[in-house]
Amino acid sequence: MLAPGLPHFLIVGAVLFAFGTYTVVTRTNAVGILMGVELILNAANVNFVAFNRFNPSPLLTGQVFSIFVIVLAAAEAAVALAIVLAIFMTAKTIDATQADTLKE
Amino acid sequence: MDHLLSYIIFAPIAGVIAIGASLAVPMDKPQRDQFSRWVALICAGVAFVLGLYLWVVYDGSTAGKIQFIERATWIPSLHIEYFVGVDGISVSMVILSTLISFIATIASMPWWRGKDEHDDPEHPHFSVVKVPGYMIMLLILQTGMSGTFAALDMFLFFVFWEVMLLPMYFLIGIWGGPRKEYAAIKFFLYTLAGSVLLLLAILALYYRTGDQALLQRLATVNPEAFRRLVDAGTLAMDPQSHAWAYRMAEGGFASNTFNMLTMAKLGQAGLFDLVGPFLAGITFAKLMWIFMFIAFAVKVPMVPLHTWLPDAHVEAPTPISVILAGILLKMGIYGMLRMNWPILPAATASFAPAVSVFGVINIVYAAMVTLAQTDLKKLIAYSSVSHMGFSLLGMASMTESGMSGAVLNLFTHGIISPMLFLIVGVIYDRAHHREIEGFGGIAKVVPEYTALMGLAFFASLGLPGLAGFISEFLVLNGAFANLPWHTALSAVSVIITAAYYLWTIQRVFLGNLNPKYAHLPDVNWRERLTLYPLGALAILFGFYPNVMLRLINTDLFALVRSVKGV
Amino acid sequence: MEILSQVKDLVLLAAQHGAEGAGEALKHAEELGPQKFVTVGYLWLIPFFPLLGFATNALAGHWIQRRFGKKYVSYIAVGAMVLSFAVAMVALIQMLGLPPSDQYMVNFLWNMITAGDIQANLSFSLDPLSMMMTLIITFIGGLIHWYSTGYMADDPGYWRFFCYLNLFVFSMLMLVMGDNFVLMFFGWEGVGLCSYLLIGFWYEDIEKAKAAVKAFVTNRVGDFGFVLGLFLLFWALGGSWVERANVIPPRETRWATADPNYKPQAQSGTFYEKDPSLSPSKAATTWENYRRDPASSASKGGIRVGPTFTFRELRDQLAVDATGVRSRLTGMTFFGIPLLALIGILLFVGATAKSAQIPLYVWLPDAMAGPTPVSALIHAATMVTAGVYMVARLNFLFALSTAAMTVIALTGAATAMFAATIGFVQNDIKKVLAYSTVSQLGFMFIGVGVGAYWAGVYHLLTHAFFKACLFLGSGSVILGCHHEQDMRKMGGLKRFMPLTAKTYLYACIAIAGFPIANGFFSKDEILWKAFDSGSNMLDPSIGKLIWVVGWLTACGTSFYMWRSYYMTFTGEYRGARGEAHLGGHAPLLPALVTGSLASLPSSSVDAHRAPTDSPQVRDMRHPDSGADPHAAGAAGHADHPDHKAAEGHGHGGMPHESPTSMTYVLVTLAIGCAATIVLGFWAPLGHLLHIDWMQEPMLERWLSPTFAPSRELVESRGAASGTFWEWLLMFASIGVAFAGWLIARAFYKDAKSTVPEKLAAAFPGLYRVVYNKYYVDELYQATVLRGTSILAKALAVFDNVVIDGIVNAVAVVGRFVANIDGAIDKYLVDGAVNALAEGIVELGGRFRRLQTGRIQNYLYAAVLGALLVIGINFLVH
Amino acid sequence: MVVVAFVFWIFVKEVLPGLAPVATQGAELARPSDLLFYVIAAVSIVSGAGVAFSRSIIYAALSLLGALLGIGALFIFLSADYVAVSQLLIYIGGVLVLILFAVMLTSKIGDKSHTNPSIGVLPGIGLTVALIAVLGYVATRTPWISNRDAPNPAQTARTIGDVFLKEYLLPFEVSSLVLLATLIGAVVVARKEIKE
Repeated sequence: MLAPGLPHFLIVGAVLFAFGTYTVVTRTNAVGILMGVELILNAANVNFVAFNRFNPSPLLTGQVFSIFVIVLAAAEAAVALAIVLAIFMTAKTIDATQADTLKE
Repeated sequence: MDHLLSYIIFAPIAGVIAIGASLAVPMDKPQRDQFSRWVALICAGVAFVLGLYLWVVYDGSTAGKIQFIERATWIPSLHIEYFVGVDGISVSMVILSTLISFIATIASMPWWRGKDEHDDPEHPHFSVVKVPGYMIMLLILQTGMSGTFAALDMFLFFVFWEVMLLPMYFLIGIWGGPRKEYAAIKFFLYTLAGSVLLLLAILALYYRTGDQALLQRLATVNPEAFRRLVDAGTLAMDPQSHAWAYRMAEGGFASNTFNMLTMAKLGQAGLFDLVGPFLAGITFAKLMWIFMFIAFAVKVPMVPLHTWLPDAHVEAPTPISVILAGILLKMGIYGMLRMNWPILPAATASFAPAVSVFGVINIVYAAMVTLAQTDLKKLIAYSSVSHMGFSLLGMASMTESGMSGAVLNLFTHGIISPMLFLIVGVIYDRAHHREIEGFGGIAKVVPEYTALMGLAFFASLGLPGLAGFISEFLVLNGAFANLPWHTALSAVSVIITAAYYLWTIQRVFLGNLNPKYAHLPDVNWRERLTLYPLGALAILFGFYPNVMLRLINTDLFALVRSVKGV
Repeated sequence: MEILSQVKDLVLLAAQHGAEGAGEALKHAEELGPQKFVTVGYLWLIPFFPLLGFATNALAGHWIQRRFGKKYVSYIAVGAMVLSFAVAMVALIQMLGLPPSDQYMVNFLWNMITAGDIQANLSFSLDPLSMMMTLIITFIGGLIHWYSTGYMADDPGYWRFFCYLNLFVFSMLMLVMGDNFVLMFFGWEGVGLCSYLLIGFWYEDIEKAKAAVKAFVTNRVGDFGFVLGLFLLFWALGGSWVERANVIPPRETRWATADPNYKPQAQSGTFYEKDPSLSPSKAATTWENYRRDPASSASKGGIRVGPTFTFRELRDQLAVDATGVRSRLTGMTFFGIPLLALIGILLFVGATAKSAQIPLYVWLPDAMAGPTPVSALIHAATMVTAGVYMVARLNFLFALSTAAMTVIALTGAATAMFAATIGFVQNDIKKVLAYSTVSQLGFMFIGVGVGAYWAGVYHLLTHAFFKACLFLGSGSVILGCHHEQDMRKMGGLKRFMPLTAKTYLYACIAIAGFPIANGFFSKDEILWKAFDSGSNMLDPSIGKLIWVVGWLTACGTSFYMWRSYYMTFTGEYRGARGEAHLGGHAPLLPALVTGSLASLPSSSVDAHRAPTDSPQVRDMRHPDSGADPHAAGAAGHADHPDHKAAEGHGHGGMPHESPTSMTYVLVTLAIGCAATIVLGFWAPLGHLLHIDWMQEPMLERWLSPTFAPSRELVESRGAASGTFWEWLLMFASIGVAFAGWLIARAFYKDAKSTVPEKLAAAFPGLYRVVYNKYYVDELYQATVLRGTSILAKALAVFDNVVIDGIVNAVAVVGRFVANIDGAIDKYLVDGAVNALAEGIVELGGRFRRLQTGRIQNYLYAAVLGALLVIGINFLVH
Repeated sequence: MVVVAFVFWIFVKEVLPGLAPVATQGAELARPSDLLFYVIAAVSIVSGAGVAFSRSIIYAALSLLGALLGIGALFIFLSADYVAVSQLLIYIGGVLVLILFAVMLTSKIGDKSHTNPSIGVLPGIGLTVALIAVLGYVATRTPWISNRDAPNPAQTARTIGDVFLKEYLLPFEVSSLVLLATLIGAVVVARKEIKE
């Protein structure tokens, strides 16, 4: 077996990121898209923390960043879901492909 | 004043900020216009005074010593530095650019007595249209110019080069004449095409400097040159990566470098010639040389890449023509002198004959074309092309007198051609046309103007005792050592030049007075302010060119020797 | 006048000094060392004063003229001339004090150009030759300034005229005093500029303007050759060429590493100090020594071998055999052509333009469009002799190549003959003088061509006097006849302007070659030396041929000059009396004269408004000649279009003598014509009479230091024909002078004879061709000028259509490609998207109306872009 | 399943060669902790795949939970305990609950077939493949400056607290502002709609 080095974590991050992207790209369900976004952000977090681990900085920059990311993700999720709800109230659907009132 | 150069470069930017800020302040239009004019004047003046101070404190005695160096890492990941400094060659150019910028700024002021000269409502004088924008562009342009001459980091050079390009585009395209869009776009595309090649060459060279295998080849092929590089501290072993690297500003190590001086040392050690054949037998060095040369040749401009110049000049407002002819054209030759010649000396040696041929074509062909022009500005534009050909010829001759003639030509032509364009501007402001045949006999009504134009014309046709002669003489003399036939052919232009200038004087000033211009007003004070200093300089450098030569030659000859040493 | 007497004293003084000097000069000639010289500090003043006058009048002249009146302008100008003449006198006196071998004064001001091998200083030098030239320029120039104060008095451009004149004198002094080629070239083109400005002085007349342009451009053609010869000489002297017999380096080494073998030493003060340890034997640094250690030679005050522009260094290198430069140059060829011959001929091309020789003489006759004093000063006395001066100055160079000498001499002879024939039939008095000038210049070139440098220079001197006198006389005539230049409308002027007539007569005698005036001695010396030139020419017979041509030309000269004299001054006045009636003064002329003198202040032009204390103004006020309709005309002539006459002289009425400011000058010059005989008095007579200072002509002795380097070379090649021939030829030339006089007398005296008309009628074709100057101008017009302009137009079209066309074509192609892009975008990409939409439609009816989600597309774009960047980055690294 | 197999194939094809140097240098027997890493990595990746590919939104949400948990565990592996904890609290405690709520509120539970439709599958997969390929290549082939036995930072929580109040004070405050804005914004948006 292999001792986990930086590349391993990066690969995990990469794969998760890819899945997140796939989700965002393919889903039509707004909530699903939201999940994909969460996944992407987490993938990024993994990289942050991994880098911070394998060449450490006294300020733990990587971790701090990941925390900021988490905070922002939470905020984003809250707002997004609120919007989703709002849309659902009006359009009776949460299909992102239908919420195109802005288009017309 | 250990940041003198930065002050000179960025003094105009202060003006830009001030004018920009004033846009936020509620003012009525004339007030704001006046404000921006004065800000521009003051900034340009400050830059000019600093330039003079630079001239005073510059120590011309030592050869090959860069002075007023300012060096700081700018973009560490690419080893790009903010690296400025001047040697004898660039200091003259910096001084010239500050001077010409100042004069151009003065020429942008709408100071004239009464309405007599600008009574054309449907074509308002450029100096009263969108003044703040104009001044901002002008100031940015000035920064770009001084920066280009002072930059010693290739990337910085390129940035300033581009910074110069955009304001020029707007200045021609917004404040220009009837066909301004065409001219501006033509200018822009021409120069941009050149810049792309330049950027390619710069990046390619940059990556080569970090090519460890190449450095090893050099160490084996030419060990003592390599040792000299190491002894000089140009190359050093990076203790961490155990690779050859270059010291950065803060003492760190850089795997690659944009530093022109380092590159010149490497090039003269023959590093870039070791890169194998690139495509179809053309070596890497030669290809890069061609790329850079085209980029600079567009600016020179070299026939057949010159056709943007007449259009740009004809459409541009007077001060912009002044800057265009006075400084921008010089950057072509300056760039070659900074990059092609020192960095790729072997390629230069193999291309010099071609360059000399192009120089002769420039000189004679452009002179002949000038002979047939009917528009005053076109005439002077083409004559500029012809005169810049002398610089090409001198550069190609690679003799000391030829080279110093070529560089001096930058300076003298940088004094004379602005004067010519200013003079044409004077008549255009009054008559609203530039057709040579349209005048006639006006010497009677505008004697002072006639005298000034005569001075400028004779200076430009190389009358001994005026600036133009010295540089042409040096170039021809130097070129004759290697290229007697080229020189003989070029010397024919001495006759043609005299012919077209005198013919122009005859058609515009002599003969019976064209009654349309019986009440043409003579030169006013703004124009005196711009014309007399240039005329005085033309005479000064005619009788005492050593003022400049002493500055230029020490470093130039060092360069010539090191380039020939290949 | 007192100035003149001073000159005479000094000349006599010079004679005695020369007498001692001659021996030394000869000794000096045997083992010729580097030119010794003394440094002086004041030579710069000589050109400086005219420059100052020019600057003052150029900047403030207009204002001065308006504010204070014209005479102050002339004070400035003439004052400048007087001052510089005084300084020249001081220099002369100091030079007389020096032993001949030291007669070389240098005044170093500053180092003008230092670039590689080039060293050009702003430094003036005077040796006997340039001393003589300086005196001629300042003296005759001063006189002509004085003359002009009268001649130009009511020209509105008075100040302009004097500022040009001063500038001209400055340039001319630069030409003769500059101690290197660069300064000489400054003057060389400077005088060209001034001649341009002065020919086009009355620029409202487009013809005059065109003449000016013609003059300048023609001179530029000459300069082209001059400059090339200069470069050839420069690089042949050293630098990278010295090692090669064929001077052009092989192709591959041109840009190669080899530094020039010669690096000039830094210009140091000591370089200009006189080195007492200087003796020919040890100072001379041979080329080999030089190559061994370059530094030593200059430091030892020896001869710097290598490329140089400085005449003195050039002379040393070429004259001192020890340097080996001479032999090296002799061996060199330039693409097969002997180098020295090529250099000489190229330099001479410059001379042909400046000194109006075939084929570039065409500008000089047109140059008569300028005011007459200008014709006298520039186009007769000084500027046009610059070429002769240049050849004499470089005698050590020209003497080395008999080919160049032959070309010069033959060109001179041809021009002399050619111009003389044209002169036979001209009717414009100034045109006659112009062609006579061309012809006389030809004589000078014969002189310097056959190696009789001093003779050529002596003819330059005498010509300066008598031709200036003739021109000013013609000016006086033209003025007197109210701007009539056609001799057919003159005649009988002897009565109206006796002083002018007398001086003109004497000048005629001088130029025609009667042994009672200076012209004879110089011309005869030239002809004799030509006859005696021997193998200085490529073939000894050429010398004889040249003598024959010159001899016939002398006859012609005598003929056309006497013709002009008789047509102008003898017989009945054929001039435009009618104008008097137009003016309406003629009947009551005497009354008007008396009345006018009373009413002068009111009826005078602005020159009279000046206070009356200046000499020329006094002349205006109290004309010496009795019946003087000045003021009468002053009332009537104001409306004349281009009227450039002297103080308020009238239109109508008979011709009249000119004011004394002009006639005095004429007299002075005439006396000069007589006085300068002393300088070149005929040597054989001296032998005969055993007068020791006549053994060798004074001027030859005086100039011997300058011509020492070429002396023995030329003499060794000469064909000592002996005294008998000399006497014979002298009588021959006196004979032709008389012959020409008698013919002219028979034809034109008192305009009685009808032979000329008959002759013209007899050979109409010949007459027309000669009268139209052999159609040379037309030839040039048809070939060179039209060719050039056609080529220029063609190239301009090429530039506009082809080159710019290519650029625009590229633009068009670009736009076309852009359109194709647009099409692809429209049909392919959108098509794909639509296809996707179809797929969606199949997926679910709900999505029928819709496109695929926008967010997704953006994300695609973003991610793909990121991938691209990463990919590129990795490929690059 | 096909897709998973494809991804695995990509993994083998693109990433393992990159791992080869790692393998050679660290050829010693793996410690149990290493084994655990692979397990957790597998868990998070597989559940990530679930998020991506599951047809039911509910399952997607649940597998997202798994993924988040796995990532949290990875954080612990990376000795970022504080981050791991906040991950658990914020995501699993907050975000996920929110999401579930949203799911409940919006979609009719029961027919899972249409709850989580997906379009443009093929291009999406292509994109994913490309991403994994390139990123994997980058991750393995880049000479990262990494020393695997760097000292574990002691008491991360304290350090982070410090830097929050020292170096990163400004972003910290800003983020708090952001949160406040979010709070208000969310309330406003949702509430207005509900009222109608």
